[in-house]
Amino acid sequence: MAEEFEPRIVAFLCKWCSSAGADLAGVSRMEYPPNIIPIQVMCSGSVSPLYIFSALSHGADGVLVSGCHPGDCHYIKGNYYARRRLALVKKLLEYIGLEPQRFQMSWVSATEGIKFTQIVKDLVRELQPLGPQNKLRRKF
Amino acid sequence: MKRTGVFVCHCGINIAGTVDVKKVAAELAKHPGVVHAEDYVYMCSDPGQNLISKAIKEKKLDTVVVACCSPTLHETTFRNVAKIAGLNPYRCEIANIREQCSWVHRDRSKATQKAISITRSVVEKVRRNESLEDVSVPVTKRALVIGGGIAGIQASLDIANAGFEVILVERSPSIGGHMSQLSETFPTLDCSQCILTPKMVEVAKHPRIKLMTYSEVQEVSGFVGNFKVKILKKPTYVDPDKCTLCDECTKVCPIVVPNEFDMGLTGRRAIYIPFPQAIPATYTIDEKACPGMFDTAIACGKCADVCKPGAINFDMKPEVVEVDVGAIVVATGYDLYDKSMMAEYGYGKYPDVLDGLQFERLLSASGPTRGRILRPSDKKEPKEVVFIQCAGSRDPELHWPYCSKICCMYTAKHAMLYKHHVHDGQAYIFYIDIRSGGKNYEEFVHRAVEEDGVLYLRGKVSRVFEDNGKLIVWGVDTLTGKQIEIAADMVVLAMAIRPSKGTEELAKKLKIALDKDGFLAEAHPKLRPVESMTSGIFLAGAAQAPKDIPEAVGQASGAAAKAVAILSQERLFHSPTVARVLRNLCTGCAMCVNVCPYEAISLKEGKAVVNEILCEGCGTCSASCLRNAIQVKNLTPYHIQEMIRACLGG
Amino acid sequence: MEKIIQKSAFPQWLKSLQAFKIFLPKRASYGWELSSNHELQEIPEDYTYPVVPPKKLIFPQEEIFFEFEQNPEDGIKLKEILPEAEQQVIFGVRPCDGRAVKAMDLVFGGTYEDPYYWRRRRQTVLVGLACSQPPSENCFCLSVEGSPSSEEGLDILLTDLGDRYFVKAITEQGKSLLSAASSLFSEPGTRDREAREKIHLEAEKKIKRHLPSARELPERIKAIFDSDFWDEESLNCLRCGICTYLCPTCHCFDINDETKSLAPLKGRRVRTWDTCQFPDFTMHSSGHNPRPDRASRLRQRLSHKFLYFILLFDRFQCVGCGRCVTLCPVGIDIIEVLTRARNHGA
Amino acid sequence: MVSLEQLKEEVKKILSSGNIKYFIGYESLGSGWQVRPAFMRKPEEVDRLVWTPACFHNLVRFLHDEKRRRAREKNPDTRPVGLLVKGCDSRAINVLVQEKYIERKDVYLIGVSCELMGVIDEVKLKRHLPGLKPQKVLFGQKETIKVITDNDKEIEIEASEILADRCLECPANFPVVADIILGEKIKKNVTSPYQSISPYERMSVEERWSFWQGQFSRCLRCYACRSVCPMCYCDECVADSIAYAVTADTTADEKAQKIKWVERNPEPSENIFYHLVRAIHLAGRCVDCGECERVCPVEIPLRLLNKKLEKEARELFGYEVGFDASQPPLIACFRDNDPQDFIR
Repeated sequence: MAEEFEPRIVAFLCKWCSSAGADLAGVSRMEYPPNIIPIQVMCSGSVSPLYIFSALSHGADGVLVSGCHPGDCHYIKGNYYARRRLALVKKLLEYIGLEPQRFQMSWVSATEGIKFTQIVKDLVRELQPLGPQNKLRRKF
Repeated sequence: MKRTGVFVCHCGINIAGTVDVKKVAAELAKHPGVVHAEDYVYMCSDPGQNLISKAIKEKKLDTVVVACCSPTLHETTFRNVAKIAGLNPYRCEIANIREQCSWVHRDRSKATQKAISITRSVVEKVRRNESLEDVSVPVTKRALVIGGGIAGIQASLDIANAGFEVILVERSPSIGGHMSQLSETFPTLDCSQCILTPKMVEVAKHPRIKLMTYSEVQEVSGFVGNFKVKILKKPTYVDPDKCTLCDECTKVCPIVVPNEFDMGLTGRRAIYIPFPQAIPATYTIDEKACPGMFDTAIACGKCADVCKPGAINFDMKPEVVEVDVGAIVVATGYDLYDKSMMAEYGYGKYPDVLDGLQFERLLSASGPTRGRILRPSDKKEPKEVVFIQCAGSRDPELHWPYCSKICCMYTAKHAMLYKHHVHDGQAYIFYIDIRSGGKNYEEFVHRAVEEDGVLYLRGKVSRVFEDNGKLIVWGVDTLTGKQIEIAADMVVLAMAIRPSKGTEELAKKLKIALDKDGFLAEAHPKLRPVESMTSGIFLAGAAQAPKDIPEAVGQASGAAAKAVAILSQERLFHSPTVARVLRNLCTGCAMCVNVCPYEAISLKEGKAVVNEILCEGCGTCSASCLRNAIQVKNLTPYHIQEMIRACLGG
Repeated sequence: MEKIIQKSAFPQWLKSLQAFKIFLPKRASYGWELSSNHELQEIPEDYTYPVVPPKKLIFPQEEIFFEFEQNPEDGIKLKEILPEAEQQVIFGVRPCDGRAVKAMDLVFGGTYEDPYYWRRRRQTVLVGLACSQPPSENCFCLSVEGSPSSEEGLDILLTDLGDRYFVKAITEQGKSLLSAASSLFSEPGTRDREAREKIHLEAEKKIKRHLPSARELPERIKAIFDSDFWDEESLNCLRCGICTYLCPTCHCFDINDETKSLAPLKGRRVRTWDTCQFPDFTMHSSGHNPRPDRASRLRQRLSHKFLYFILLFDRFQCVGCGRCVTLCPVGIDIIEVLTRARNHGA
Repeated sequence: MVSLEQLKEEVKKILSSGNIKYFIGYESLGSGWQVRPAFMRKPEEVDRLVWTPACFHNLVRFLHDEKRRRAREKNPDTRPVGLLVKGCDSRAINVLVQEKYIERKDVYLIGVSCELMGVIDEVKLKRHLPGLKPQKVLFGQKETIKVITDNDKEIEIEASEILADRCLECPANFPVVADIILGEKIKKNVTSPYQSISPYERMSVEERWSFWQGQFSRCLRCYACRSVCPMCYCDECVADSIAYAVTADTTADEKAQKIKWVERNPEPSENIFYHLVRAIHLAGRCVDCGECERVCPVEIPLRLLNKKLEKEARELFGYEVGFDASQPPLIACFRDNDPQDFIR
């Protein structure tokens, strides 16, 4: 049953905002589903499209890339490059027929623990009805 | 095959309460290449640290993963442990199973599974880490302070007194900033200029401070310890050494323009000295105003005629000075939010609607009215004055969402001083809340209410309009819910504090970030409040957020201390996790050169080359490279790929 | 054994072969393919030959050798994966492709028998279809000792006589395929035999392209081995894999370990097609590449087909199907190149 | 109308001047209608030169080989290489210059205007002449293509009937960079530049998936698409499973750390990964010369992928490929107001 399906989500969190935001969620003892596995990167701008394809091909049911809000990037403009690059990735994935919910992006600042919590909840809620991601997943 | 050790921390019950730490250790023990895995109640405690170093030595570990709290907390701790035990610190990594796992989940088995995945992926990462040595650079033992307000002055003095050269750059002809415009300062009511001018003089006289007024930072390159700064010296057309301050020139100058020092309440000549105690004490010709300057049709030159010492020199040219500094303090201060944005309060339409700084000038003994409170319109003494707080602040819909912080206090001060001048007058203050956190602040507000009978009305003013000579103020008292209408003689708006004009351009030159409201962004809201995100550049005063004088001064000293901490080093060390180019893959397409925020990458012989000192290791270059030819050490695509596989169990 | 089967009876013949997985020509967006789709009941009139030759049904592009798994307790365990033994009949194999399979047998057989190859090969029955028209304008089978009606490598050869097929069972396997449904087959009359003869002869006449005295090539290639001839000829080459992947006789492969998980270490060893036309084919881990450029790779391809293979097996490793000529995106024409090679310096 | 004679003259001129190393054009392939790239060194070779609607090859791709050759040779001949370029090819030159793969001075470009024509699509041609074998395919009078068939019939076909999709959707029918340009610059108005992808955009996610899955599962990974692509000049593709761009200074670690993003087996997951990577790496770089699609032996409509990203780049970021060699590459720049409605 779709309700019981537990999607596995790989989240690339930038060190300075989103990972710190996730830490804040922890410090504030907020609760969110454990379906998300964080991978800390220095900046959302360092997330190559290959990482997203790779996560999907290795069986992630969803991928999240989260960085600092525009203007807040610790590295001044990394998130602007990420925004442009990953917009194309998203369009491409949808174009070949991957459900839009499978790959998402967010801006989460170091102070937005609540927002991070909410995003994870939403993601899981949206991915559950889709069931496992088998389109790009390796069969072997 | 690597020999990895995994150390799982209980953090008391913080982790162990939700995550089955024993299981995590047991599972990881099965992970190929993991030769040691144990759990302990507090890894960061001395015994915990000893466990780790003991294991490193006895089990000959070459890589270490500590599964515990966020790396922002104990990464340094454990990397030092590794270092002391003889491992390269970059062979130790942290798996965050507290903030991002145990604290945010309840289901024990799921949380445990997640903790295992996280730790596995970090094990796969650390196994691919290389031993790195920090990058070292020499330091230029000189500081640049941008902005000559109280914050800039304080920072300059502190750095100079610590024994280092300082270059203090100020855009306007004199240092002193807004503080020099104030009448008295809360909560002590001592005269602002009386406490400021001694510091200004100290700056002027200080052997190690080079003062550059009427100058602007044009270009900044380089990096912490080694900045190169181009400073544009605008021509004053007056030779300060010759000028005797006789003031003959202003008497003959035919041009009158609004006096920015008096916030436009008075006029000044095209040749002027901003205020009597200005530092440097000299005159300046405002080239935009002076007819003798560019429009040769009216070659005026009257000032030159009367200047006996011949200090006036129309041929002065702008000059660009290039300086090397090791640290930079940015103290560019604030401006008031443009009142014309507040049409609802009739600003611009009615001369008797003033902003805080204008009212300060009215109060100031050296001000246009010599300290008497008179309406600009008819020079009559106002009997009913309405003060409106949060004009433009705390108003996310129309203006700015943040609190400008100092308005509560200075409005109380204004009302109080008004009463001291006009005993039979009435002062009303419209407020949302009164924020008087600060030493003796609360008492100060009470004094205004109890001793001076200032009338506080909780609520917002909807509209101000004129009705036969009176300013009609419409508002609501949200406590009583009553509509209020006051026929006032004067209205004073506590306008929102904004970063001073040009802050954004400067931030771009310095490659430092702004926050969402346009103030300079600090590196960490709590733990690194005076550092910008670019190392070697520090923040002081209202440019970072609205502040009152004591805070600005405190932050300035903090920034100065940070700068001194750098200048007192012989060499600086810089994280070695920087980008590296795989030359055989690089085709020299320069995408990385284009995207690098720090201009750390250049092309040599058709291949990208990284300046390890400039590189901050953000990795934007690596994502832009179509061939993975540029990678950040210890976080290469190879690391990420293996982390992905490990955490997905694939 | 020679028989006649009416085309109308063809579907029943197929039905009688339920034990087998049956492949028949099917029109695909990009040309003809061999498909096991059950709807297929006949060999279409306008069928030429499949873009991807039948080799892929015997020598698939991906072959899993074994799976491995390591766990701390009992080290590494290996599990051999032999191809599931499924009997298959391939209809519409053109004589050239039949000869190609024969050539592959030589490669994967002999002193060492490749178990994976032979497991499939032995389960495969090749039902050839003689060419009454050359399937491509670049056919040149006659020049490489083949013919539009060659029987080599085939189990059965069909010849299209319009309303009926002339069926010649060549091997025992082939014969058994007929006996399964003997009632559908009748004895051929002389009329049928003549018709067949005629078609075979005319087909040969219709072949436009020729590579005269190909047997001289080994010597010529040796002679010009080090000349700049190959540089000139390879100027257009894109170093893609079309000519080799779609060649019915090319059989080079690569072997890779694909790890599935790291803890415990799990994975499999896989054989995939590879080609001498890819620069990494001969790449040494040292960084040295004995075939650094397109010239040496083109030379290798032709030498393998027209020199080494002859030395080894006394036959060409080219069956003249012309696919590489037709499909080369930049018009590298093996017939022209070899013709020039023969004349080069001579 | 491009005059072949004039074209030959120009090529002869530049070859005899000795100012170029060699010239790459087209010559007839055998006796048929098809053509192939032709390398010419001496003026007398120029008579082979042809210019027909079958000149679809993007000759810019051969600059990769030239660059590799130069890298190998001790003291290489660094004279420019002469090239015949159509509109799309010339934009490929711009991208290579933009990415510093070549310098403008490395090439001598003779541009030809496609005017209101372009190159044909072999499949459409065959479909148009059932049973007939074309012998020659030539530019006919205004917007027609003249086909001479094996039975010496001469057929005039409306160009739009058999032109390649990419030409029908191409607004830039004139070289944007060249040393000499032959043919007229005729303004061409393309009503629906993204016609070919719109049906797929209209599909539901699942429909799109089943379409692409069907296409990708056919892929043989012969890599003809990347081999023919003027932008795929990497010595080592991220899709390659072994490190072979290895030089003396390559460390053992670098070799060991070669990432297998894509396994070599042709299972759908790997094929899709390869094509995804290729598509995303061509975003803002593909000039829509359509060669990848043309050369694919199993006719996977690869152009639809690149065209989609071309469209997005234009619509989201106002980015046009290959018109300005001095602009920063698509993913190496940004605008503060780049759309972000997809970001939470």
